[in-house]
Amino acid sequence: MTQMTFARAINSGLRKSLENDPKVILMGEDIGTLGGVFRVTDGLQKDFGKHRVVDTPLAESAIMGTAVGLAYRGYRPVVEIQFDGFVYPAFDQIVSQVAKIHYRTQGAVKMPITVRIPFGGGIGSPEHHSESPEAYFTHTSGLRVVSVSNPQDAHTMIQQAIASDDPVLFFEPKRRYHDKGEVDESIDPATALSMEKARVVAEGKDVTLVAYGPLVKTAKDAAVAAADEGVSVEVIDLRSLAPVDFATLEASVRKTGRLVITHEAGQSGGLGAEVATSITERCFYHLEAAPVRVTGFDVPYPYSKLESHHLPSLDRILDGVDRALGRPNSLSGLEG
Amino acid sequence: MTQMTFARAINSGLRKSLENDPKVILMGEDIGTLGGVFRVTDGLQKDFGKHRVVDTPLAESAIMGTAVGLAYRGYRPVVEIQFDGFVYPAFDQIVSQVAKIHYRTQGAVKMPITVRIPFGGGIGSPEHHSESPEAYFTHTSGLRVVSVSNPQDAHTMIQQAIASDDPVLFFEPKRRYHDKGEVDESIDPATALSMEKARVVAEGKDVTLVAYGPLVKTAKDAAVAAADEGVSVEVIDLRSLAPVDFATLEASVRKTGRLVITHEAGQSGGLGAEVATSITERCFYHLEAAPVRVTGFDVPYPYSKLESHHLPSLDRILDGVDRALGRPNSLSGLEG
Amino acid sequence: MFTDELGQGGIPAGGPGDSAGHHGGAGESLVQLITPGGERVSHPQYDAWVQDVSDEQLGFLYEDLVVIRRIDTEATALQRQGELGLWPPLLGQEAAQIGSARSLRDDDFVFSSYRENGVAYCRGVDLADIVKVWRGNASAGWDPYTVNMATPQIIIGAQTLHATGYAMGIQNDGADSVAITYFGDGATSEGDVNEAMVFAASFQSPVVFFCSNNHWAISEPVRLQSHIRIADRAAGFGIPSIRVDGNDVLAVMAATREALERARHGGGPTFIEAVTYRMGPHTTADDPTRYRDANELEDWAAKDPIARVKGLLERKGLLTGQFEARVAAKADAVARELRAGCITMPDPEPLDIFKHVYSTPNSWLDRQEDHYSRYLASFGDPAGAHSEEGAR
Amino acid sequence: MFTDELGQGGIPAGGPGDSAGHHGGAGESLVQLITPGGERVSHPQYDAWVQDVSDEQLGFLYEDLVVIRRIDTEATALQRQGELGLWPPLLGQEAAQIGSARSLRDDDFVFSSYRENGVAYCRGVDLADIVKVWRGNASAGWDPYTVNMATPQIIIGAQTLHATGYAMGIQNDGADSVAITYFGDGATSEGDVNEAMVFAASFQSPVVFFCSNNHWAISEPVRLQSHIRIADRAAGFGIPSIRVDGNDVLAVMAATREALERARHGGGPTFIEAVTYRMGPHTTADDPTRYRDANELEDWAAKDPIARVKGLLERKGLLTGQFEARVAAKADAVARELRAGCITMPDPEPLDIFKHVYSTPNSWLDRQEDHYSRYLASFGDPAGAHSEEGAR
Ligand SMILES: Cc1ncc(C[n+]2csc(CCOP(=O)(O)OP(=O)(O)O)c2C)c(N)n1
Ligand SMILES: Cc1ncc(C[n+]2csc(CCOP(=O)(O)OP(=O)(O)O)c2C)c(N)n1
Ligand SMILES: [Mg+2]
Ligand SMILES: [Mg+2]
Repeated sequence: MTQMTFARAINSGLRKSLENDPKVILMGEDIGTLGGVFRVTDGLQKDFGKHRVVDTPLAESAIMGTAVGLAYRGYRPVVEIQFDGFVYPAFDQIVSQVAKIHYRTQGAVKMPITVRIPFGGGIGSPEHHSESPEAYFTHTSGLRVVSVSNPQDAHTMIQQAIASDDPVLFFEPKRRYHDKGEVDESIDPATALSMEKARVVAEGKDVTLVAYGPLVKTAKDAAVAAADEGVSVEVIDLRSLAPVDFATLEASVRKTGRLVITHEAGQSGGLGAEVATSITERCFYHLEAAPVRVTGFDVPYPYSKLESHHLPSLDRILDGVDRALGRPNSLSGLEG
Repeated sequence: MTQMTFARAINSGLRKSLENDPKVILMGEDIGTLGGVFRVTDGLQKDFGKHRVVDTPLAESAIMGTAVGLAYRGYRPVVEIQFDGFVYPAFDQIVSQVAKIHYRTQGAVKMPITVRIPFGGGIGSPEHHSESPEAYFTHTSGLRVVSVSNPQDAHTMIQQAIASDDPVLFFEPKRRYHDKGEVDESIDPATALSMEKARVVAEGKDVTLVAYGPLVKTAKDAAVAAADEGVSVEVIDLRSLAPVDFATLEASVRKTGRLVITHEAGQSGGLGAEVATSITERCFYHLEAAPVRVTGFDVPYPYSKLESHHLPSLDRILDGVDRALGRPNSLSGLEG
Repeated sequence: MFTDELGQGGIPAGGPGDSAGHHGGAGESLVQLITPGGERVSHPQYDAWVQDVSDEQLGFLYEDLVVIRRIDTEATALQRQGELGLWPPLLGQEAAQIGSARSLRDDDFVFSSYRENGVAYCRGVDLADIVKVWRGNASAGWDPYTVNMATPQIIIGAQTLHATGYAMGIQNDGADSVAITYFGDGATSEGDVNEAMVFAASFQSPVVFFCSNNHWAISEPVRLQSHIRIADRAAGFGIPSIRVDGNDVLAVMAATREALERARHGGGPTFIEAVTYRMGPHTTADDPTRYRDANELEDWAAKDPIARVKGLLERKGLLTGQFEARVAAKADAVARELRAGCITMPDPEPLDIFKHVYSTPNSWLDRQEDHYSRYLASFGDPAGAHSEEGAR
Repeated sequence: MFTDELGQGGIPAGGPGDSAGHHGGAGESLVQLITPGGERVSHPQYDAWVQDVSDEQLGFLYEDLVVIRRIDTEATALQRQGELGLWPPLLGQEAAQIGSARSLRDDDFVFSSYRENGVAYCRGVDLADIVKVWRGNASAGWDPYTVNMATPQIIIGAQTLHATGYAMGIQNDGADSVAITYFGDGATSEGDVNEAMVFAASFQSPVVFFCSNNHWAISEPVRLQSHIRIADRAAGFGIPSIRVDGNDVLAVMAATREALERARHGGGPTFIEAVTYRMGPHTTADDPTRYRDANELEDWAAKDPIARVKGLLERKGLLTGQFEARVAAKADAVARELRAGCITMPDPEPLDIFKHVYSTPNSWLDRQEDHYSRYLASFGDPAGAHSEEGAR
């Protein structure tokens, strides 16, 4: 067990993958000499060489498209997109190529590409640096999408993602990069909890609170605060966003009868809608109240002086918990 | 009133917009001399000139990005994306520019861009020609998204979309292009039903069936078939996909207590999830059963020999209606 | 007004492919080794690249040209008869496809567009597999690894990046094979194609950019994509280019061989513009009379890629009755095999729709498959279960 | 191995900006009118473009250079003091910005990246508005129509298409204004920039592509983007280009004026490569010592854009104490105004977050605004309502 930052934990996971499989190759802007703008790839080019850790020209579609070609050739490219808002130039290659080639070729050509995306807000950045685009990808068949919430998962799941024969979009909560946690680097990713499974991170019986990535910490804090008020919150870290591990969620909601889901992405069409709908489909008769969403607003990510309003805060989550429980809340008396 | 095809009805709407506003300008691949691969812009270049109806080089990002520049200059560009699957190279310009510039500039710069996208399947085409990418855009703040289901709406709503000061993604159900219907070209789009309103296209009392674009016809046919079995289905044509006119849906569901939503797009993260979740939030205590989704599968759009399985058919919709009503259905006995 | 015809500036708006070159690098004229009349003309630089092509091999090239034209004709017929949903004819572009594809080694890898079905034939793709995707029986016709050719790309230009990435992989492997990518004149406007050149140049990767300038992108003439010669684009990326008569199978072969050799020996990418003409419609769904002149067609008919090899064979006294019979028999056999393979192709099973989306089980999809199979089972006759009109 | 250093082919992997030009069009050397030592050297072609620049005007150009360096220094200081979240320094690129921006007419329209804050100054943007976005008080600092300059673009290269579209609009309006777009060396790798050149060339639109080659894209040297000179890219699209000493304000002015005149009179687009150097970090969040050599910095310090104008003024006897005092006073005043405007800027209201997403009411958003205002109202102290730690 070592104490390390979130960023370091990913770095160490990448290092292991580079060591264990000569076909693993890292590509992206500024990931080599600089070690990435968040230093997540720090030192890797030095240790593995310029042909394994590749600084590419500034063109996201090309980074993704050449990763496809490398995958054709048997490589396992790990692509870094520098910030969430810069994934869109690569959208066509992701949606029409990365996601579809295995299907297109009836399984002949595998696309074991991992796309690392530092995502989400809370770091006071200008436009395009704080987005949560995950729902675009969870709606794209052929992709797997995961998000990590703590250094240990970050370390293990990046290795699982790279080992996956399917393409994986790997969302890293950038505002947690400097958070520290215990990491056991000796854990074997092959036998660790699969990246497709959700995890109950706090047990509770009154309400199920679902979060992922940066908001797992906030959700856990909210559960502690709720306990002070006598409310028992079960917190689930989704980990896999596509597919969502509905079995784990369903078991929890059958117990609590109430569901709150939170994410930074805008509400309409966000992952919260899928979670709410699927859980309603699966356990309608166990639900005591409509699922509650506590999310970012349907606005472009705002400038930093306003971002604290956009981001689901501990208080907004608690207010959502109150709504789910029918306790007095900000919308009390509005509707039934 | 004139009898005309769906494609012709749009053509005639485009013509009116070109006539009424010299700032309207059409851009796209093959829309000029050829009149578009579906002939929707047939004759318009001849009548309005090459500077109003512009054949562009083959580059979707550039088409969208130059439309942004034209909007900056005071124009109202109407962009044709040749097929749904070719919108992704323009995704960055749509999501990071078209959708955000009004917000970015605090209202100083308007983006009255209409993006026409022939979408959906059922025409036996190869890959990338049958997609339903609407959910990517309904999740994108700053855009309005509409879809039309009949020639009259197509004629009126394309004019409303072009007149909108906000960007509008306009989804045309390509498999209905040859369907004919009565069109009253004298209807004033300014006073006609707003493109933001849903429309009840068949009244009923047992279940609310929500559809849009190509599936409105199928939904209406399903309602007729259900009536034979004594089930009264209220069919709602969404028309606006973002924002969804939930007031109209809510009123219907408060009456019927049951909701079925259908679309061709893949289920997970599709618009059906948003509709189901929002309606559950708004009228949980009026719902007799979980909302039911009848959608395409979570697969890349399949090759044509299999597309009839992918597309929600009359029978699959009826099966969904049975599920919503708790009548015997294909999943009977599976769960509660 | 920004119409494409009003360029009044320093750059003349020349006709397709005819505008003057301002910037060297692409050679001042088309590389040609066989004239339209069938005369072998010598070329100081490129003769050497085809001097080993024997009379017999010339005969085989001729056979290839005839065979792929026949494949094209047969597939067009199958489409007209309702056996294929769509077909993108390659009529007129045979020499560009044969000359380049026959220059490749087995371990080279091809990333093409939808139109290079003659290349697929050369790579050894089963005839029925060539049309499988156009019949709607699959999203793609073959396993790319069995023939070292990716299945046709429909997103314009996307494959050029795949080829570049594959070539980067070749470099990393220390191999001397080459990736070649085919694309059209229209494709050169797409960002992806330009980005591919950026990467190929930066990494000096062994990739050949083969642009079939057939003068049209559906209804759009090449001059809308570029006022200057397409081959000149490459120099701006630091990539050498060749502009070759795309209807001259020997010239295309010479150019491709040169590019391949350069790539094999660390010389990096090359851009080839093969100047040819799309004699047919864009696809069987297209009506080119709406946008192009019959005269243009006639001009190009006079430059037919097969006629000129036939002329050369004749001059050489190689066009014997026996030879012609052999070629005709081969073409007939191929057409028969194609047709038979097409119409006897087994239809997919309904649940195939769920296969291969992922390489390992996926809980979302597995549930949908389970539900759909229950749904299908709920019908007495599963065939009735998926018509738009319904079964009940 | 496909590292960027192993190009062994025909294309030499030269150092940044020094590789030999293979293809004409961009001029064989840098256009320079003032040497680093401050000597006015004559240029047969470009002298004419600046012959009207009087001594007084030269003084004003000097003042501009000094002022925007001061704006940059002050903004960097404000960032260090926590008043700005981030700042992208323009240190070293003053001449490229002043020389080009001072060549524009009011009715020309600018589409720039985040780094052209000196251009914004020239367009008349309020000083506080320049830093507003970097303080986090807005997504963009000003109304583009009041100064005919779009707000800074962060998505690399996206603005080049906006400029091209705007220029198409100018053409349609029959006007003689011009759109100019600024972007970096790194941006030239993006598809958008290349597609912008395709459209600009096809429609012969009045747009000037102004590439500030400052040798770095964050940590990536320009040679990773291109082995050959950036200016040479343009010829491949049929666009004339000029390669100019970007640290020479007169040379930049001459080149920009030429390009603008061409565009105004129907001559279509021009590509300008201004060869300069980013003397500071990429942004205040960057640490360039991790990736670049101190020597390189020293070399470029010797080519400082301000020092050479100062030298020229001195040679001309124009550098009087009075003049120097005026310039210093102006710079001081600007810095004071910038600082005051920055720190007294009013903070936005919470519900501003919902404003201007749409130009007309939107039912989804209106409901969210209603709910959030109820939420805020549910707190006694609304300020406590949005901390991550919570108020309860
Ligand atoms: C990204 C994208 N945009 C548009 C299309 C529609 N489309 C198919 S073929 C074609 C023209 C291609 O022209 P060219 O590149 O010259 O190739 P050719 O068909 O002549 O072989 C177009 C616009 C597409 N397939 N992909
Ligand atoms: C599409 C996109 N990808 C990546 C980034 C991150 N990024 C910001 S600036 C920059 C380097 C830009 O270099 P250059 O174009 O040379 O401009 P300079 O910063 O040197 O002025 C990068 C990679 C971005 N903003 N947008
Ligand atoms: Mg073509
Ligand atoms: Mg730079």
